[in-house]
Amino acid sequence: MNFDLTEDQTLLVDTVRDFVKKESPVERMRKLRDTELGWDRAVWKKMGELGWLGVMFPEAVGGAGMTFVEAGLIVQELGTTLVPEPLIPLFVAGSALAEAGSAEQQQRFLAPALAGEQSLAFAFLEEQSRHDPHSVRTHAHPAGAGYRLRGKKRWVLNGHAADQIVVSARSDGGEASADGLSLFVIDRSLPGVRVQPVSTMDGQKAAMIELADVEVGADRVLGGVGKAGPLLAALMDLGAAATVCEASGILQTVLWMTRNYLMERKQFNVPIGSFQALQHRTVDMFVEAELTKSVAMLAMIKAQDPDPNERQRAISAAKASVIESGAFVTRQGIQLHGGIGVTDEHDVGLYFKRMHILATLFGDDAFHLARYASLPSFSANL
Amino acid sequence: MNFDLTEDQTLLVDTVRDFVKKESPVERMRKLRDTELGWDRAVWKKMGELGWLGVMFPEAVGGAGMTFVEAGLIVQELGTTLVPEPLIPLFVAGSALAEAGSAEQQQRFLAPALAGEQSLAFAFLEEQSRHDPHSVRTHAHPAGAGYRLRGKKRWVLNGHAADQIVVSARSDGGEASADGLSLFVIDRSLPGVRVQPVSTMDGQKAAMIELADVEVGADRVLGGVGKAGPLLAALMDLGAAATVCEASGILQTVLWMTRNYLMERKQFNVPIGSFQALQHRTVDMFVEAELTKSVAMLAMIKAQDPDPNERQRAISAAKASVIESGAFVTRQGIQLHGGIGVTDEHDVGLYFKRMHILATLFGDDAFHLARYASLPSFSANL
Amino acid sequence: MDLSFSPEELAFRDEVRSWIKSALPPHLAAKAEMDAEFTHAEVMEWHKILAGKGWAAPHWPKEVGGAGWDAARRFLFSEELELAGTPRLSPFGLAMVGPLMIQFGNDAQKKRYLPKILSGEEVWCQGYSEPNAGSDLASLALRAEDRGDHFILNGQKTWTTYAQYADWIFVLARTNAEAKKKQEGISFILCDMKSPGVTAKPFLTTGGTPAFCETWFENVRVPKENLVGELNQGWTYAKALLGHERTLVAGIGISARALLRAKRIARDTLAGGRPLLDDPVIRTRIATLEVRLDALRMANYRALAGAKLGHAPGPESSILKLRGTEIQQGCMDLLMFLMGDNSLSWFNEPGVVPPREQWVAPGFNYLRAATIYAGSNEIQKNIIAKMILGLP
Amino acid sequence: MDLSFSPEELAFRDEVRSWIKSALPPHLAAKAEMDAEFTHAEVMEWHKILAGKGWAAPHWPKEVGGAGWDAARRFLFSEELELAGTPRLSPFGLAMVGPLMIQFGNDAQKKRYLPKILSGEEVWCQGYSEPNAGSDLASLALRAEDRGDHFILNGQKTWTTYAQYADWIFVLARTNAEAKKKQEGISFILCDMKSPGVTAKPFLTTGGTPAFCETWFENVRVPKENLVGELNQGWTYAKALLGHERTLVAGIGISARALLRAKRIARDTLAGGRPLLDDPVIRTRIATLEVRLDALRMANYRALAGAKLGHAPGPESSILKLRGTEIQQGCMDLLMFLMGDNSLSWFNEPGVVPPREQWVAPGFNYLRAATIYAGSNEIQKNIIAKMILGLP
Repeated sequence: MNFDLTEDQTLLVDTVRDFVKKESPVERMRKLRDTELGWDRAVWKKMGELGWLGVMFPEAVGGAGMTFVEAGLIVQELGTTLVPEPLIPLFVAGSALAEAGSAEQQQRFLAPALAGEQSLAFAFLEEQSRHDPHSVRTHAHPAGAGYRLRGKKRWVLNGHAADQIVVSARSDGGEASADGLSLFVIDRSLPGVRVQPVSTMDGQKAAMIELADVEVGADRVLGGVGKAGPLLAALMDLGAAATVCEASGILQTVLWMTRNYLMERKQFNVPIGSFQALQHRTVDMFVEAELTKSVAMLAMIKAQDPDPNERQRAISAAKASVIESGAFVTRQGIQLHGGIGVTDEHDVGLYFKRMHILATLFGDDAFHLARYASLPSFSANL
Repeated sequence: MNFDLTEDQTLLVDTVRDFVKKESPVERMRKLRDTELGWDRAVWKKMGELGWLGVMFPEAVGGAGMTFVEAGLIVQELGTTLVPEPLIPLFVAGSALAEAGSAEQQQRFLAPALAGEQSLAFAFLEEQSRHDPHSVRTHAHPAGAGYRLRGKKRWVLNGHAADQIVVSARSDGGEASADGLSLFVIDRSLPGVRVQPVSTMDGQKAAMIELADVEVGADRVLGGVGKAGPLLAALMDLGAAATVCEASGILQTVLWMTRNYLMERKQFNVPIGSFQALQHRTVDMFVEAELTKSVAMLAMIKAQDPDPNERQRAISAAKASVIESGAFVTRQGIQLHGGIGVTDEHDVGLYFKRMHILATLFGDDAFHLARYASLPSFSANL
Repeated sequence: MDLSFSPEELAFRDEVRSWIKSALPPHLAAKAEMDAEFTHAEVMEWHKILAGKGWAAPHWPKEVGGAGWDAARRFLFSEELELAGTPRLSPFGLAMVGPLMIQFGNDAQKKRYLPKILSGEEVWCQGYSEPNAGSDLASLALRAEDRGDHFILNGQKTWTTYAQYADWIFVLARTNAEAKKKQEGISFILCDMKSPGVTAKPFLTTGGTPAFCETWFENVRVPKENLVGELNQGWTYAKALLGHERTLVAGIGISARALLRAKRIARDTLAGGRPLLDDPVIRTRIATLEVRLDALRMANYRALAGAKLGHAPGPESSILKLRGTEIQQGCMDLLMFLMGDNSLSWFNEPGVVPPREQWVAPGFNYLRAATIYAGSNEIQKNIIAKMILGLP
Repeated sequence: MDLSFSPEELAFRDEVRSWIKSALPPHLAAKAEMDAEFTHAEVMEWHKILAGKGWAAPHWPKEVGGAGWDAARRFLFSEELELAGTPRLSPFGLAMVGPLMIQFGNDAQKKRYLPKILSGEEVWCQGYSEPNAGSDLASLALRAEDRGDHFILNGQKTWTTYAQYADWIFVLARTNAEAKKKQEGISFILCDMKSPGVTAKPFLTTGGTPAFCETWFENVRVPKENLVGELNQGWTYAKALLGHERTLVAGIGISARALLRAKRIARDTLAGGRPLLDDPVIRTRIATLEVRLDALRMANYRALAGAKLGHAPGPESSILKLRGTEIQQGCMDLLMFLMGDNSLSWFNEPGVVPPREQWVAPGFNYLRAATIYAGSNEIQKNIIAKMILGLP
């Protein structure tokens, strides 16, 4: 058992920290949130060059051959200043390609993204799905040598900009069945792909995507047709793990931002941080932020665990835990800032918003607690 | 709308307050909790003479002809010093007699209790019932001119001492059906009635009662055979309302006991009540205790409402509310007392224990929240 | 003890309910149905409709245009408004400076200002908080120098809600910097927003709409007749008003409406083919909050019944702000939770999420302020600890 | 980053597990199964069995009888003990005065006391708290007057756990009443409980069993050689020990065992004909607590991994006491809830409630102390606020 970072990991974290400090303070995100893209292609390219985008992917496709631990560390640090580039969609959609794609598909769809030349998105949510990655109505009918896709995907992160979109579709099985699901790589320029950009509360962008009889070749199916059920579950966990890591960065920031404000803000002629009730509240925030650091490590380590029970138990625990901690820390962060905390000009509200997005993405607390309680581990040793 | 007490009610409350102060400080309960009976027949007799026991029952049977509001006010005041006499079992079992019993049955079974000469118990819980008054396995077979009862009742408050016990039994219908239920009045001396006294956490006593083919005459059936379902539900609410009222008395006492301790206890050369974190915690206790006062009034007013939805909505809200408030106030009461709060010699622990008993009796929070959400009112106006 | 309303009170409620139904213009009713945020113009439109009926300030004495209702009717009236989701009128004239003027103002002031507050012809805003005087309001720094027949105001106010639309502002200003206690050198002054030297600049809140301003005063000349009550007694007047605010912000009707909306969303949202409202875990979440609201409603009834009989508001009313704002926030949390992925949305065009869900996220953000404004909940707890519990 | 144990560590765990299975006497195993409270005699019986195996004080250095294990093995060992529900050994000798003596005592003291602590031949208790020195421990009043070759102790200690069974007590005593800071006049002294003038009187806790004593000292003569370390430095030594206590009281294994018990009760209890464990609301309640425990276990692993590599325990370890005790109490609440009506029970004869439920209510009461003892959680928060967050 060992939670110390390796030399490579330490170097990586230091580089990312340096970047957020010097090149991507929250101010950058503030400027970008009003733009159509919401992020910066030049920065994306740089992230590709620095090897961050490919960090968890095989060297053969231009990655660094490391694991999700390193990806999680990057996301955690980027969370500290709300860096808006779409790494989470990349890591999730990219993992679909890395896990199920052929070498050719990886070179074609993944390599340009890892280099920072293109970006990806992962379209799995539908109107009825309520966090369940197996609840898919979008249909894939065999058509000629390929397939015809029909359906509507919602809340596709980076769907407004992604060059390639990994989409789930059903060729068989009932609405919520894990069987009969497949993953396709869709080019946004294919006929029938209708992308409606939407704004998300955190100042980022996503898309509602309608697939109106989109014809795709067999070369755009990832892995075997109808076999993507387990992979979809794994991608969901990977995404959830990434949100936990980013939340950890957020909570640390909000904790210390609040603590600093308490030292600085004077009322009744003393720093308000000298009031015991506020001190204890800040300690409660500290406890939650520390626990979140811990569950972020849990998420990093277990996100790619091959044993589904082991993976789902850890990820659901981490996600449910961080949702509770995140709600508390960001709410109290605002409360302890008082009036200034609810102004758009202060950063703490931006963290609050992003935390809600992270809490909701890839499963809320009700979803993860229910899943946790349905795993074999929950009923083991009775 | 008016929550001021009438002159009669004010007088009643004053009398009870005077009694608990002068004749029944917590010390009396402490002495009684180690005795076999757990309460005092002489005090009971006096309560009968003062008209408290009969307060909510018709004048014809020796009562005062008032309502549950007055009963609730008495119970609330008695809660302030943990008075151990079995008023709640009397009010519940007595209501069964008052609602469904004939004039003859009321004279025979209820009148002596209201006079303080006998005491009553209400036996409705069974191993499988989990707060549901309609979950009854105890069976009533017609036998000669009467019935033969067979089954086991658990946690019968005052069952160790009651002269007459109101028992639910089933002659028809499935285990949890509201149909086919009847109420019988059992004399503890009847052949086949086996009473095992048990201790409850609050220092009181109850009984496990086995009915091994107990033969009872038709004169011991309350109302029509198989028709007691709605009455059982109403009795459950009455009992729940009484627990809410008693809890309100407890919470007020614990709040002010704790506040006084904070003024008195010095550490670091100042009263610990000068520490803001403890002040705010005490304010949180105050808020819960005040809300409990409010829901106790709600319970008093609605306990006998003839509209089942209206009654159940109010009682379940009050009970769920008081369970949350009571847990908080009594736990923080102990916490703020520090070490002394977990000694048996300090009173705060006794209130904590009694609060748990009250929380559990006549339905816990899960039961009442589920019931609340299943009522027509919950889905109205959608 | 009696929880029921009298037949007359119930008839009154029915009258109010049906009047609202007929009087609320369709375009406002449509926004109410989806709990959208109303614009200032819409609020004033509704204000004028209420004023036309004589119901803009029912809590005022009859002789200055009030309705002469008792507390129960006032409660029923405001609950009906809240349940119908009508625009909330700006409280600064009707609920704050108006009552203060009625109690402490002179006849000339009452004659000059009250009718136009009532009619909505003049809009007011409040100048209390300053950048360095929030919880510690009495340390405010806006100076009002005595220049014989007028004051000269210099300084800055913040959180001046809707100052950009206001005709008048009432401020707490320092008129005696030498006073022993800082509370004793403060006066209550009315200032025309059109006076030279007054600048109001709106800023955004996290809710995404510009409700608040910063307001600067640079050598603003204010005639002495604009002083309310006595010089240096402003703090006393302002404090007298704070009690009223507590009951204003409980928002029982608002939360009740939010819970109704929550259930409607839960009924209309399917998961695994079943409405969320059928899921026992979700039912329990909703019921938990609704039960808390039931308890608070009873506390509000108690405060009201006391007021009706002429009692001073007792300690039970002090919890209304604390718990009421927590429940309001809890309702927003619940709504966002029920919306699931749709709670990601932010100011998108209609159709992205159902109408009922469209304004939840801004409210979720905006209502974080509920536990901060009108005396933060921490300040409320300080007050209860000292005033009610008598802690040192 | 690595969360797994090495094959050697896992083999070690298996060894411990099977040894416990074989070494725990059946009558203790039966009590463990139902989580009954063990008597002092039973605790000492198990102490001697562990001592026979050389496992009574694995955290001590090897040269004084420790096992020489690293932190991971110590964690695995104690988790196995907790999961098996074995009697918890008295910490006062093994975890408190022993390590303190090893660090600050002289050779004669080590030789005289340590072997008998290890073997269980001498039982220790702790004399820190006094009736007027709880959270403000440094204000303690027990006097130790210097009489040349001995001290004379006068005063009172309280919360002296199991003093009625103890052979020795270690006390913090005031040896310099004139010291500028009250912390500077305190010494750490060992006292034979059989000394004339020592009286220990047990009192009941709300849990219903007599675990604690009040202990009086009336002109008790203690030889100077019983002073540990230097005169007036006792506070420093005691503080050095407090950090250790934090990790002792997290009780991860205890809570894990309680959750297992909760699920077993939920599986065996039917409501409406179905096991409670199948009820989604109840599953959610259990899972909520288990997830909190998972998070704390990770925090504990982190503290442990740090310790393993020789780091000082970082800030992450300070949360173990705070959250660990909250979770322990949450487990008791959950157990009582699941028991339903059976949670009314109190020290009845066997058969009234199932064996597994019999000892829940005393624990429910007793564990209210968990957030109070070993430095109340409020004191812990004060410390974190100052030491970690640097708040004024």
